[in-house]
Amino acid sequence: MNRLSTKLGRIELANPVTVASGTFGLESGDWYDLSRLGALVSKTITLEPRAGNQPPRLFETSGGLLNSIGLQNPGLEAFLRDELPLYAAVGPPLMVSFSAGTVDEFCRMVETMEKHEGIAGYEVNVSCPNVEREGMAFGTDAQVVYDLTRRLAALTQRELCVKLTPNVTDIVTIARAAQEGGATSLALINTLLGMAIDPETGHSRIARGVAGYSGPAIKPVAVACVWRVAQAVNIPILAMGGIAGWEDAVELIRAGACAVAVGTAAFVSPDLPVRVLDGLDAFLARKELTLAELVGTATF
Amino acid sequence: MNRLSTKLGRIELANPVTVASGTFGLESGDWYDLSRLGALVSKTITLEPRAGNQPPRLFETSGGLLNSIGLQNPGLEAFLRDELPLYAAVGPPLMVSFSAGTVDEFCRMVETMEKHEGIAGYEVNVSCPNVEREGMAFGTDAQVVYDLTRRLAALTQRELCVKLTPNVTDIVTIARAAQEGGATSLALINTLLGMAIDPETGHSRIARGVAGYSGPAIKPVAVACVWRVAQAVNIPILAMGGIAGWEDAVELIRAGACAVAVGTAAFVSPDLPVRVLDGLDAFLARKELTLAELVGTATF
Amino acid sequence: MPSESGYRAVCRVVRKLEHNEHYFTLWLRDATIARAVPGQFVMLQPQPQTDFSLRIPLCVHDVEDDTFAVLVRVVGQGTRRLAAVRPGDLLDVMGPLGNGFTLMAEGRALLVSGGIGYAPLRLLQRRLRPGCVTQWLHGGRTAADLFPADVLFCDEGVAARQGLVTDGLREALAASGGWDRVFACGPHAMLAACAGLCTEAGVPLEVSLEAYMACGIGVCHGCAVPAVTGGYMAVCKDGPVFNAQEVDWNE
Amino acid sequence: MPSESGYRAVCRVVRKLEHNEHYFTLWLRDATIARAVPGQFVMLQPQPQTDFSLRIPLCVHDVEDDTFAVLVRVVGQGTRRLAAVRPGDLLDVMGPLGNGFTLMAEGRALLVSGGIGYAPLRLLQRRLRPGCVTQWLHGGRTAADLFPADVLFCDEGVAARQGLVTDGLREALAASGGWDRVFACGPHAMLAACAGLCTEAGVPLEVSLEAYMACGIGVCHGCAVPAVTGGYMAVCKDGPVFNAQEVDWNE
Ligand SMILES: Cc1cc2nc3c(=O)[nH]c(=O)nc-3n(C[C@H](O)[C@H](O)[C@H](O)COP(=O)(O)OP(=O)(O)OC[C@H]3O[C@@H](n4cnc5c(N)ncnc54)[C@H](O)[C@@H]3O)c2cc1C
Ligand SMILES: Cc1cc2nc3c(=O)[nH]c(=O)nc-3n(C[C@H](O)[C@H](O)[C@H](O)COP(=O)(O)OP(=O)(O)OC[C@H]3O[C@@H](n4cnc5c(N)ncnc54)[C@H](O)[C@@H]3O)c2cc1C
Ligand SMILES: Cc1cc2nc3c(=O)[nH]c(=O)nc-3n(C[C@H](O)[C@H](O)[C@H](O)COP(=O)(O)O)c2cc1C
Ligand SMILES: Cc1cc2nc3c(=O)[nH]c(=O)nc-3n(C[C@H](O)[C@H](O)[C@H](O)COP(=O)(O)O)c2cc1C
Ligand code: FES
Ligand code: FES
Repeated sequence: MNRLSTKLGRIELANPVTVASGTFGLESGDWYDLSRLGALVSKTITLEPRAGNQPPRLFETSGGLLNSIGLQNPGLEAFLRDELPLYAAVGPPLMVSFSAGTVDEFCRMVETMEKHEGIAGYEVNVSCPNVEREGMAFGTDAQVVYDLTRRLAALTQRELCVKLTPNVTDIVTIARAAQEGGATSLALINTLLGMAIDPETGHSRIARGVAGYSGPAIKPVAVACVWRVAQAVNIPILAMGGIAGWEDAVELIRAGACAVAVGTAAFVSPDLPVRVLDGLDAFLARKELTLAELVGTATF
Repeated sequence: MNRLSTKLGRIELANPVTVASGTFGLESGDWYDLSRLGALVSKTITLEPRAGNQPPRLFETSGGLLNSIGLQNPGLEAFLRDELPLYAAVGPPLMVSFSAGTVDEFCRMVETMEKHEGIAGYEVNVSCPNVEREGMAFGTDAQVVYDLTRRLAALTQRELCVKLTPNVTDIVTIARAAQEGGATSLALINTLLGMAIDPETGHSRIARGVAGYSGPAIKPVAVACVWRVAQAVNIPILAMGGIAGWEDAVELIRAGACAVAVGTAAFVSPDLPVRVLDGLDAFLARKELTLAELVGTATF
Repeated sequence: MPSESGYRAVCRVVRKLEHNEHYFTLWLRDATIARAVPGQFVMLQPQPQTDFSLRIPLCVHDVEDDTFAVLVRVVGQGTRRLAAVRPGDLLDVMGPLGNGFTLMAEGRALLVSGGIGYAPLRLLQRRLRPGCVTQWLHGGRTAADLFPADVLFCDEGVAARQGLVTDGLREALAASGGWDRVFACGPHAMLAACAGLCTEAGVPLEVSLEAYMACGIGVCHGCAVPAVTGGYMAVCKDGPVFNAQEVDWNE
Repeated sequence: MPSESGYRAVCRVVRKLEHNEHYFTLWLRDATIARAVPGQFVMLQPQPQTDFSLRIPLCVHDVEDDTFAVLVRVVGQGTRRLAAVRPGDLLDVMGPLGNGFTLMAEGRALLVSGGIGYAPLRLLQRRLRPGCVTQWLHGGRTAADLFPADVLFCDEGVAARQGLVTDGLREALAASGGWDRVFACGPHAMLAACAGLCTEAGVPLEVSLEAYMACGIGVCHGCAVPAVTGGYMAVCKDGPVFNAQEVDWNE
């Protein structure tokens, strides 16, 4: 499977397929051999444990899913103690997704994680719409993203991937800021802002109101973001947003991604990541291309 | 049908249902009695005729539609001469949607239109890429929106509705700027940015690459935008984005809209606007509510 | 309880019973899933799937040899699509998932269901029977919501008593003889009422809860239910059966 | 030509012919649409529609009394869904839409089709026949793309000549006797080649074009095709039949 190998910044991946943070991760091991993935990505971890948002937290819409999990997680300490060893046992490089409320807290988390083996890189989640920071994600301000990335870059030699939100006027500006700050790769996209109301009762379908919107319905937005960012930066892109089959992965790779993550659609088919991988492999074989040759080949 | 009457800023509408600019308009008259609509909205008109973008201009995705029409239109003069009389003959108040590349050009268009009867108001389309802002839409900059709206408000006593793009970091800021500038209502949302690539060939499905994304897939985004803006402004909202049935209209009205426009889904069912209207009427009758009582009733 | 984590099978529909326009039962063949214990559920997806939609969580309603049944109430697009399934069709099923009810070896068990809450109690009743005395109270909003039970509650029809099933529960708890345990499934408000009554009466209550689900296996944290101890439990993984005292009914 | 603007009907499928796994013909009943002239098309939607998808534009392939036929090539989700339709099913149809081919009363007409481009020429050939001499050249990439015509072109199978249908057109135009008009439908590259050959030979060419469509009636400006005079024409309203000289083949 040499044709599938790829590089995400500082780390070499045997293949470009991974799982989107917060969706199926380690648990997918019940359905397929997890070691086949190119990389693993953890759920987003915060310094302290978080109970998450009030339910209902999920609602399905036509072609998509609204979620308002609110970063429920056991906190960094428990993660490092209980989950990290499980990831390490699987094999593929692990990217730990993490988030915080302040730049200092982001830094403290990296300092702690640097002391642990078994972490290949960080996915800096500056794009979660479900935690309060005056209603706005960290990742909507280019200056903040630049400052944060620069601080974090000084703390690690590991892969530093910044995960961007599409809920901005110009994702390219934010992407450039992350690159200039020292990000060695970018992940996009996190969820769109969405909402649904029960017409009959008027109740918001999600307790908190506005939620994160994912799934096949957001794929065109993801493709546009990846394409625009790929034109503007020279660090690799890990793409996600609506992948439901290998064709979607090809689309995002042609748009400029070096690796792809499967999220929402894996809830329906837990083995989707390996089916995407196998489909992509067969496609490359048929086209007599390597993955690297496919990256960014979209034309007009 | 008294329970359906509503107000869009300075104009009274017999009911809240209209058509989204650039989709089925006058031509729908072949399928139902156009005079049943609460208002009419023209395609976006520019000062000079525009040939539109190179084809292909359309692509269907799961639950949505990508379009890149490029504001093809006959220009203001031809519109006023050939189309305005047709609209006037129908009955419901006409909102003329128009766009321009500079603030001055916007103003000149209003000055010209002010000299013509049969126009109840303007839908200012600031959500198209333009020349003054290096390809970014006017509607992405609050200051620009404020200045433009203020200039236009000084020129007319007609309804001044500003149509906003969802492709911004914070639509609330833009909405407030329009209100402060003197907009008497807001229309939202215009299309999201989206793109699709043929996995097999790598060709962009749309000749120009990034396109406008509409249809049921964007409804959750529209509901979120309407809800957030409705919390922040006190001028009425005309909502659109993915309406495919009367339930969707109820959802947007509960989120805070006083009127709704049917767009993409009418391509499948040209009579959808009147079906939405009838469904909404039956709903209000069953709930023993007036439209005004339904507006903004979403709860958590 | 069989922990069939990661089990997923394409199952054939061997029988379909249409009870009325709102309810139907599907019998599916799969020996592994048919080993489910009362209270467990499956995540089911009509095959082939043309457009994206989540799996539908459904309780295991009954089992017979290598087949299992789901009792479905048609409420929206997914269940409507499922209603079109015909014997011979194939469905993609994950399961059995979640925990199960406490299987008492002996004693007196009261079963209380409302509407589609009937579904999981069927298998429970069958499994309890050998050593237990059971009574099953079932309530429905309309006559269409009624299924065979010991006492029915409904404001419609002649076969049922007027009133709510919780009225029946109150009476049963007050009557002499006493109950060792109550098992309940139904709308959230009904379960909250049951919890109040059982606490008062000092009888242990196990409830089967519903929540909107995406993964069904404890991954997405979507199916949260508030715990009395603070924080949330996952209906799919920590449940769907809970001791009523674990649940914060006030949130 | 009948301008049935605004006509829309729910039509019953009266017959279905499956030619091979890629092509099938549906016969539908509607007296108004059956008055279509050669070259017109319909916008068709499978009923009932569960999720959003645009209508499918299809040429009127043939008519018979109060029924009309569409010949469909399965290429994607919409046509695949249509392939599942059975006689007796209902389809929501808008049409007939667009203009039609010039119906010559007499003379020599050459019909040239590639693949699914066969569809609109069937009705044309039938309507031209009484007074005209016609010859129909049809090409296909594979044997599955072949349908009855006077001369077939294909690199597969024994019934057909090797090579492209445009090779046949070149020969036919060069042969003595001459042609009064050529009618062509097929892939864009084939039509562009036809346009070149006919211009050279000085024979008028009418082409039936395809474009991605949303409305089908000239509203959305989606189906643009570049005009030699600059700007764009709407395939649905200004066409789908165009004089080849109107079209800018270079863009
Ligand atoms: C553990 C568990 C066991 C269940 N057992 C049964 C059963 O045995 N029989 C039965 O008929 N139903 C059962 N349900 C409920 C059933 O899953 C929902 O009715 C079904 O998913 C609705 O799908 P829909 O697309 O038809 O409805 P939708 O149109 O999506 O929604 C209709 C209603 O159902 C609710 N709903 C939708 N999706 C879900 C979901 N994934 N989980 C929970 N609620 C949802 C919505 O909030 C809404 O009120 C169970 C649910 C859970 C969580
Ligand atoms: C005026 C006209 C007449 C036509 N007549 C026939 C006919 O008689 N028989 C027939 O089989 N086909 C005909 N077509 C083509 C047919 O409409 C498309 O093949 C069909 O819409 C594809 O739908 P799909 O969902 O199966 O494919 P998709 O999965 O959507 O796409 C498959 C391919 O078809 C193209 N396509 C998709 N939608 C359209 C559309 N709305 N318009 C044009 N191209 C599209 C796409 O670019 C893609 O290359 C005609 C098209 C037009 C415009
Ligand atoms: C239930 C759920 C939980 C998620 N949790 C996280 C998270 O913890 N951290 C994060 O960065 N993204 C999270 N996401 C976003 C996904 O990682 C992904 O960016 C997004 O869903 C788009 O991809 P998809 O359409 O394939 O799901 C979550 C998405 C879902 C649906
Ligand atoms: C083909 C097409 C053309 C459009 N043209 C315009 C336009 O000229 N001016 C405008 O303001 N919006 C235009 N729109 C956007 C719609 O008016 C509407 O805001 C958007 O499509 C969301 O609504 P919908 O999902 O119901 O279509 C167009 C949309 C489509 C699909
Ligand atoms: S449904 Fe995902 S955690 Fe329960
Ligand atoms: S399809 Fe809309 S103009 Fe032709």
